[in-house]
Amino acid sequence: MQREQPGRAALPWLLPSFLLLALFYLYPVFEALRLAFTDARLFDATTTLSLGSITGLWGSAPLATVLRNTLAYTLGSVLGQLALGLCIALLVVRAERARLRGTLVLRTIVLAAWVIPAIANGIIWQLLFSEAPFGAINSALRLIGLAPVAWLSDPGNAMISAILATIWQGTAYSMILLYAALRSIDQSLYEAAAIDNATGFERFWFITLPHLRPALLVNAILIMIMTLNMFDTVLALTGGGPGRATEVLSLFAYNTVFRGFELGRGAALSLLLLVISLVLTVCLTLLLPKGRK
Amino acid sequence: MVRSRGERLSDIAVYLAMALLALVFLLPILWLLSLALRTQAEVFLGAARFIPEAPTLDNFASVLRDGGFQSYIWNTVKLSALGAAGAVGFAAPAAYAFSRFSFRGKGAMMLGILSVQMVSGLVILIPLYRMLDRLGLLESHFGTTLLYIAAGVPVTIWLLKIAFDTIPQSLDDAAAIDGLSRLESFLLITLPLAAPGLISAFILNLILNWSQFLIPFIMLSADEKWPISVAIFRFAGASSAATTQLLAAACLLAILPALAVFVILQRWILAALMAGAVKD
Amino acid sequence: MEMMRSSMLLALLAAAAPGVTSAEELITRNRVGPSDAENALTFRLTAFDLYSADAATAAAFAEMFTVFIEANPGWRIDTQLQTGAIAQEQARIIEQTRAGRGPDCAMIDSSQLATFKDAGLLAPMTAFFTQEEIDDLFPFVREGVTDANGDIVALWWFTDLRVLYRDTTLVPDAPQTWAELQKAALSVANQGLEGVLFNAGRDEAAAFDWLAHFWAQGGELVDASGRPSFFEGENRDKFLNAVQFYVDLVESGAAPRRVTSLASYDDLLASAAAGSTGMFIGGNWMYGQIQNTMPAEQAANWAVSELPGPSEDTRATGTGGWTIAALTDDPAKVEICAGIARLYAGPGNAYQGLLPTSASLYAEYEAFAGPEFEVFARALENGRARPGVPIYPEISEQIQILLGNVLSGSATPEAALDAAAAEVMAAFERL
Amino acid sequence: MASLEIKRIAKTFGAQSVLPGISLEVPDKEFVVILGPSGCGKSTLLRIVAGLEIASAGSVSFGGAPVDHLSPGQRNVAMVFQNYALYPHLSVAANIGFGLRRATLSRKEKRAAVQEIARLLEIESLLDRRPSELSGGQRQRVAMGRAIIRKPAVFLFDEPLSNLDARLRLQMRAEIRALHRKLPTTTLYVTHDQVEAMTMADRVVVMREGRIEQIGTPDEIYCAPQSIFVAQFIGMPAMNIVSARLDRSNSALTIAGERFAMPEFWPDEKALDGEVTLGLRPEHLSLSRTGAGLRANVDQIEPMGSETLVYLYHHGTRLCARTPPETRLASGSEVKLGLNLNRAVLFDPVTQKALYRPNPYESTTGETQWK
Repeated sequence: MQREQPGRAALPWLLPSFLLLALFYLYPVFEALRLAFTDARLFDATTTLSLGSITGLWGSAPLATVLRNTLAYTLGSVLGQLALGLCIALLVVRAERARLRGTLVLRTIVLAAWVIPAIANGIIWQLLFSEAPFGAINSALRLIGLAPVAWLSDPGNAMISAILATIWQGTAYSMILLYAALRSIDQSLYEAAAIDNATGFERFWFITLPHLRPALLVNAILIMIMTLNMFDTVLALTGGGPGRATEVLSLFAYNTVFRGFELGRGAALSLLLLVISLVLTVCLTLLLPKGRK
Repeated sequence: MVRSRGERLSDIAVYLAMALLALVFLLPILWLLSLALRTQAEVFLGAARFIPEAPTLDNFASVLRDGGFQSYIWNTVKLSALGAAGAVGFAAPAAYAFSRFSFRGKGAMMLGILSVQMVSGLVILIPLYRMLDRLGLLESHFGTTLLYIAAGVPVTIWLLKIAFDTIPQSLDDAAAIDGLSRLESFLLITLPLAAPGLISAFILNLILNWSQFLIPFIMLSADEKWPISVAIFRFAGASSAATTQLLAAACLLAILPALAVFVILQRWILAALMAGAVKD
Repeated sequence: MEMMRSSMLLALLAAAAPGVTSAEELITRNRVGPSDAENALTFRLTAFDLYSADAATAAAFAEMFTVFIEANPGWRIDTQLQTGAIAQEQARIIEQTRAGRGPDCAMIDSSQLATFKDAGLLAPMTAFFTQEEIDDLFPFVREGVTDANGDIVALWWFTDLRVLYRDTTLVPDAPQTWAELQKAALSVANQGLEGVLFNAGRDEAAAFDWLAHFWAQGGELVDASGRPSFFEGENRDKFLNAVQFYVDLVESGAAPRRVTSLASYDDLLASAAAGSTGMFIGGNWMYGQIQNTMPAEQAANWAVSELPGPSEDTRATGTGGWTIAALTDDPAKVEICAGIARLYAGPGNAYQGLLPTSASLYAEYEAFAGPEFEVFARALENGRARPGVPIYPEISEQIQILLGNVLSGSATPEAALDAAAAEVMAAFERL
Repeated sequence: MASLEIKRIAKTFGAQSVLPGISLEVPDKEFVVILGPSGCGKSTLLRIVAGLEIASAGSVSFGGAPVDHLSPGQRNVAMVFQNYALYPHLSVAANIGFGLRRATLSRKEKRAAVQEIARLLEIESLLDRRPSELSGGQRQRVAMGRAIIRKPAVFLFDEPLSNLDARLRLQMRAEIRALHRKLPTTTLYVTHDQVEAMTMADRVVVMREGRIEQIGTPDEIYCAPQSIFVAQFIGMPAMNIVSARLDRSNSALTIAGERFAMPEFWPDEKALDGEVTLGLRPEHLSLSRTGAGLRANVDQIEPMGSETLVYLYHHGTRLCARTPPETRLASGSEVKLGLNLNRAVLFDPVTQKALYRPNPYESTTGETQWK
């Protein structure tokens, strides 16, 4: 047997998954690209080549609104998840160090939310935010004598509500990643800092934060891409309303295809989503520590 | 170890913060439970009846008694498990190649796979719908499982590569000297040793598949084929107000299996998540 | 169609419920008729009749289907369930039909019929109806089911309409005009309850329910050629009037701001059942739901009346409903499909208390004798169907967005109308 | 049993050349240690012999027959790895017997073979354990057991002792040698530890940057290094290197102005005239307070117990002398250095290669005369 040439030897190993990815990702992406240059409709067998799907988007008022929504939703969700995730991770690590009981319980509860399907998450929060007199949060507010809040019917509040629901579900992911990063910080650094008489804040600022920076950056982009592509929660929570107040890009693309039946336009929108994701991916790879490549 | 007064005070603060966070994360699920235990009349009483006066299991019973619910759960289990097993099966050889072989363009390929992960289902589902249609795989669990597998493969390749990287290369060398082919050494040496990584990847896929909504939503129209996520969404759109308590019960029952799997197998899921996290 | 969305209990869960006992093996979860029948027809239906969760309904339909299948020996109906997500279901049927895998016969929401006609997917059924039957259809119904060649391509087997529900203990007399409605609602709101509720969220229901107020003034969404015209000339003023009506309700406090988060009749029914609202604008089928979900003495308080108009004698109500159409070229199958349609339109309708689409059926069945049907029948005289044009889904989408933006205070009616017009026309150009 | 022949083996990784072309012959049953600093290509060479890496050029033969086309399993080699590479999921017995999977032996014969090996290595009681339950030394034995059970033509060791503690290393060195005596097999043993090389090898191959610097017995390598690199790489502390000038016509060697008599048996070659580099092991320097010799200043002393190492400066050159254990000198104090030139090596200062090397097996005694 001639010993394998390394390059060729890898091929049979890679082939099954590469074929699968080519069939289920590459081909559809190119097909979507083709569709974006047509006026294809879900109901119409005849499609003609057209730039209308793309040029129609350029500078269109709804797209501007939707992009603004997307930015607000994504940034809000990501920052919220990172901040809350960091708080919980710090708390858990701090509690573990002090050998406090109950960290496992907290971790489990937070992670349990992550396991809930996004679609169910939207439904649950719809029940919670319901503005009917018997809605969960508002009836509780009324019970303690506070005025009810227009969680979903006020445009600004609706976006905040959607972000809250997303944070509630997604925090677990960033918590775990940051928890792992925190645990990997050499304890002797803190011991050295303690000997140097550093305050708690100084320890956080000069040791914890710098060590977390790569993890924070990488996670921020990962979560950003996930949030960008997620539409289940918003779909089930507000459907994009009131008006277009919570219609994010992914939901807009979904609505365009499945409510407006405009396949070509929907394909163009989904490709825009892809481009944004890819730009973020490139940022991610630039931020990745060198050795990881 | 003697703890100082200051430390004990800060321990108490930590406890309080932990309790508060636990409550925040628990309340939505508790509210769901509260609704599911109420009678219809009590649903309209809002937070005042957080603890139902006359808790009833009727809602759970009527959901569980329903043949449809059982089939949704069974479909979800089937799709999730087959999808997860398939993803691991497809990803393992590729991950092995990325871990063990050196070849030109390896880094680029790894990044390419990572960026594939970024492709939203929305981008590709309509072309996929038409493709599966031509292949006669639409409306079938087989075709849907293939999509689940494809969705899981990229991240699974990464997870398994990290798992394989931790197995010393010299074991492969030893196996080669013992006369094993690459394939044999992969099957007999690497895979058994990577079992924890394989299990972690499987369970992570399982949980992600449990939440999968878009693929079955588009690919399956017959309700006897639906997984629970689609059924719950349809149900929320088709229920009448008189059934909020049933919706809550169905929701709770739908997330319960995933919760149970998660709580029992937490260690493996954490392992999978953290493997990706600390690798640098 | 909204009827379908908000049908009784556990529509979905029911969908998978084991069939019906009265017909033994003849009716199963996915089949009507002997499994070894030589001819098979695929029929896509909703989960509200034959497979209803309500055992009595299911049994009644099972019996009707048993009679039907016995009258058509050698045939078997393979049933396929569809859901209440109408847009997706219709998209799916069209995709499947084009791929040659569609059902032979299907229930199609009346609002989608135009799209199907436009796509040329429906088989003519004219031959299977008598001229008398055709002539007896309400005019808007007949118009809806007739294609460009003058052929009947579907049977519109029931219709629905929007009415005003009120709690008579709070609002004793039915408001007849917009002003009266606002006044009555305000007096309820002053008691700490919600005055009047209506859908104004992101759903077809919001657009459709509101359109009644536009139509009441004689407004038209599209012109004779099918081009959107709601934003031009007199239509523009009528459109803005109808929007202003809602704005006034919300601004005055007669209706809560949360209407912009209401996207289903269920939410309305829930508030009614909770006793927290005085009035709501809903569908005729909700009358039955009120009787079923509320305790008898509470249900007795609820009364139904025609939708108020800008004045007492300018009224309109949106009419919807479902059709049954054939998507096959096989004439034998088309005939069976027409038979099924007739079954639903007659005895099926009567059993469920849905509104028939032809005058003679009112007389034929006793089920349509209740006092509420007098109200419905009167309202139906002012019934308006949605225009059967492919642009309608986009117009509806833009009206939903417009209502949300205006009622939540993020846009003025004029600006919102201009934006909606621009979007609709852009989409119209792309058609 | 076979000799091993490596012919012009070259290896490049991408643009980087690890082995430019190396040749080596190992006679049957010889124990050859390849010694070199890390990164010198010794492990790559070993892996090419095993078949784990493919050479870019050149050929490997066992017993005269090329094996380049054979997979590692077909080459009939055995290898002991630095981290032992025991299969963690298999028992000790299964690990040892793993290489016999393909052998046409009955289960019983295989079990007997494993037993036999276990007895030889005194690990019979461990056969049912998992590798994780073994100590480092035990794992080492299992790894060797796995290797020898296959009665390989060539035995390969890749730094097998570097994961053991010092005491265990000492013991295993002896055991591997003993094993080789019992089962004489052609052996290639890679290490960066010169003690292992010196104590175990029949012949040592010193490698540097992909090239062979010197092949020889341990004595030759130590006493008669072929280059300054070998001279300084071998020996602890390293050989002292001093610039000198040789005047053959006057039979005199001059170091920093001090003249020494040239040993008579130094060859009478023209090449030796002029500037040379003198290499002397620390044990060939002697110290006195007043006597004759080079003037040097004590920098530091290291009492080692059995001896005392004295580090000195002579005109900026740092030197080391191995002295009797009781030597005690203050830092900075001036001493005289006596040189045993009979054991000195002479190098060309430009090529760094040896010009003259003493015969390691001929003990020349007597002090150099002060002129």
